[in-house]
Amino acid sequence: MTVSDDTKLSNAQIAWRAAQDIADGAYVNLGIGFPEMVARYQPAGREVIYHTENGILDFGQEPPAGEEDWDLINAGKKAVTLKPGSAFFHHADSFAMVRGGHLDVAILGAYQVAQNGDLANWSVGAKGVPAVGGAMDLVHGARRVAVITEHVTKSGEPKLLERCTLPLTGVGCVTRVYTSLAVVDIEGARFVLREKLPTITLERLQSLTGAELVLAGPVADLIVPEL
Amino acid sequence: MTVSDDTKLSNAQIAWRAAQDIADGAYVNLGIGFPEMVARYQPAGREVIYHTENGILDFGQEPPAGEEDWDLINAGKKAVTLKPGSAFFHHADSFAMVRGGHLDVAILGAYQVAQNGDLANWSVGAKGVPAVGGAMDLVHGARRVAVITEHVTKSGEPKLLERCTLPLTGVGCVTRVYTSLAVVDIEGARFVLREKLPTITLERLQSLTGAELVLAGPVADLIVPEL
Amino acid sequence: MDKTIATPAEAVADIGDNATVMIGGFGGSGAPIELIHALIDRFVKTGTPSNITVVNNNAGNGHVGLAAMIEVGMVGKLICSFPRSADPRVFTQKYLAGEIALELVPQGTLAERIRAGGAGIPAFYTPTSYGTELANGKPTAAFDGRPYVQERWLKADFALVKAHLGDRLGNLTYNKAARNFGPLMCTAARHAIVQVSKVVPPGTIDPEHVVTPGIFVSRVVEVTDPAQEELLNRAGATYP
Amino acid sequence: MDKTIATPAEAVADIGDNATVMIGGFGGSGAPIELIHALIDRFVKTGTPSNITVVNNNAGNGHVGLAAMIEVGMVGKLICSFPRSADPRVFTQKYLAGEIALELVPQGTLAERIRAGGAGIPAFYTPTSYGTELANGKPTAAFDGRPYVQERWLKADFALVKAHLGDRLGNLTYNKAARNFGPLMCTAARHAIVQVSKVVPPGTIDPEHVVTPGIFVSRVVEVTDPAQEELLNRAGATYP
Repeated sequence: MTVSDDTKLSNAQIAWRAAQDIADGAYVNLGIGFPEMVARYQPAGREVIYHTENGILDFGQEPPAGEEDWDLINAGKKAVTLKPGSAFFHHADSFAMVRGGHLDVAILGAYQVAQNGDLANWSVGAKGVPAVGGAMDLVHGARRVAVITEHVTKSGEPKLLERCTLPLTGVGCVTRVYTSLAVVDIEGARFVLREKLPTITLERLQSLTGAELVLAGPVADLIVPEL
Repeated sequence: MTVSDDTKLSNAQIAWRAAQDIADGAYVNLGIGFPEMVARYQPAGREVIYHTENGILDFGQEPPAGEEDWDLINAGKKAVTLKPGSAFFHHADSFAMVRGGHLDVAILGAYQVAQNGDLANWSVGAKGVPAVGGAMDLVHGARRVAVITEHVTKSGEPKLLERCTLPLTGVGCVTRVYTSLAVVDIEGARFVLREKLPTITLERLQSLTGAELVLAGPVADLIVPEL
Repeated sequence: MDKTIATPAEAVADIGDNATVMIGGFGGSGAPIELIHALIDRFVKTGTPSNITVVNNNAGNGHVGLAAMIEVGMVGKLICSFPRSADPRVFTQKYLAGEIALELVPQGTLAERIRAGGAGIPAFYTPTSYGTELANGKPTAAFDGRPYVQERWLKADFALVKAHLGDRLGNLTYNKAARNFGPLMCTAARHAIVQVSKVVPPGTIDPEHVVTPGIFVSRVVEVTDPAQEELLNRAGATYP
Repeated sequence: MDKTIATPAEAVADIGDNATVMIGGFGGSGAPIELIHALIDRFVKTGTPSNITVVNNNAGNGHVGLAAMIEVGMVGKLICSFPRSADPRVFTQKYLAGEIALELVPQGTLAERIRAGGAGIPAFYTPTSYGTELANGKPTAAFDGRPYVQERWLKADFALVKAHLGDRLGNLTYNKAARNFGPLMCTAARHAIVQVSKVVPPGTIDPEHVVTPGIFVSRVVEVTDPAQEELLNRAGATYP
């Protein structure tokens, strides 16, 4: 059930694809880690304003090494820079932006996504130290919650499922999933296939997916640049 | 049952008496109208920080006529001035100060006060336009809620009662009442007389009060300067 | 991204009948007179928007601003804490004639309900108003042995707010105590429409000094030398 | 009124066993290293304060600051959202050994609970964590057809906060994103103890730019050139 690297998108390519759907003027929160990569592929000519949980709006890319200001970091604790028009605020105001529905898009990673939009991305349920951060807030705040993820786990298990088996981050919150193989919308508690790699058959894609991929309208080729 | 002017304190004198109990370093909210007068009689050598609901901490007295800035007003919509160390904040932060228990003292006017600490000061219950402002918040916020008031109404009815008959502002909130005749604490749901004008007998005072005045400890003479 | 709009009239052009409109200000300080008057102009000319529900701390003073809005008959309901002022006659007469509805809310509860609306908090508990007639019909609960009243969030279709500086991204500062309800209302309205004394380039406002971050603001219109309600009233002004 | 205190040691001198202490900072930004280390010094010398409940977004990094506080054994419980960091070994080992309790709270809920504690709101409803195991045992309710979880306020005996400028009245500004939880924690603690890079005369901070008004602050101690946790960790520092 594994997918070889030459028949799937790299993380950068998944991030690129997700970035194409972020409209000019959008307020966006990118989850820590992999989702942060989406900012690198913001299409030219669009002005996107990034929010970070720890209290900055409109921050920019990381500074050159050696020029970090460790009071100017993002939620992933990486040093960032400011853009003209940025603003600082405290944590309650920051999560008022999140919970209050002021963000247009949140892009998060996932362990599992269910066809009803449930998301599991904070705990593998095993022993260890649990940590949740802002994920549970983000899934209930942004107007659009999208996930970027490998289509299957490292061991080849589906990550798109009828029902999540890991502890949930949120219920019925995800509306679009960008994977290494496809773009899938969640509509009416079903996975609706919108795009797939031209190199993969529908049957193969379905076999790597833990719930039915519904066809509703045309399925476009998922085409991304070399990155 | 009326009290003649020469045997009772003026409003200024009641305000003066209340001001004596405000400690150095206290954060204080003075209700609009009569209670605002308390600030005039702040004892020398004490630094008191006044809060106003509309978002100023540490404001000062009114400016000279003609120098008003109408963006710099207090809750009574009167022009004020700033002191070094003042701060502006929005209404939710302002009432966080109130409701969160950060004020040391609130001094309010009253239509009626009951021996259990109930206060009625916002509505005479009659037809007309009701208006509440910040009074209901203040009575549940400040660590000490005191009332300044005439001892009886203009028509001679008691304002200190076993039970309020007018719509309540708050339940069990007042702990001290400064009247034109006496200083009364509310303890254990009873009026405990602490001070009275030397010119009035206990019997006469009791006859002007709608609930029992309990004696618990010495009753001092209520002595105030000419103002 | 450019949230600036040329004129107050254009900024309020899509406020429709039956809309809920939060209006900033505490008495005259922070009252967005030019935005309100632009809305009145449209109503007088076209009959729209009518039956507006207004959220404001007060109920207007004299015959300008909110009082004028009430006077021309475009306000169906007022949600406020203190419908009194130096000259409250316009509201008082409409209210006593049964021509305008009133929801009276304690001032701190009003502020917190608006803040909750902007912060995605549908309900909260407060000690304020417990045991009073303003708590009638509201759920109550005890926490740590003390009784509280449950209050609901307050949201609006639009907010009309007066700020001081603003940039095209919607970042705002305010002037002194004119701040009052403005920052809260910007968060709780679907579209916050803000008049500023000056539009400045992004970056002009120090990011440490931004009071309302642009994410909460939809439209910014420059009104240089804005009217001060208190001064209009002292001059006996009326509108329209 | 003079809230300034000469040294961090004096500023934290009355924090006792079993106290609940909010500690500002998000990771290293805003971490009040000198105040924390002063508290560790006292514990190492006297055995007090022990069994502290700490409220912080994280659980320390490396072997300085909060991590060092945990490492010396003075923390009985941690209330946080994200007990992971570049080097989380100190907390991880104590936690897996059952030597420290953990209450895990979603970050926005943590912020809102602290804000509620400071604002006199004993409970509120949030969509966050609904349907997840972090909502287990909490009351739920539907508003306008959507389900929410009831959360309680969070208060503390003390807060340790790092700010930028401060005056004798307790007015504060912060530095960039080091603001994070600081302003909230100042409101929710009985005594907010704040280290500032510089004590300035009242009036130096423009009243428009005050982030934490002095009413929320009990003590101000000047720590010029404060340590940055991230840099300490990159240098491999340990404490004590």
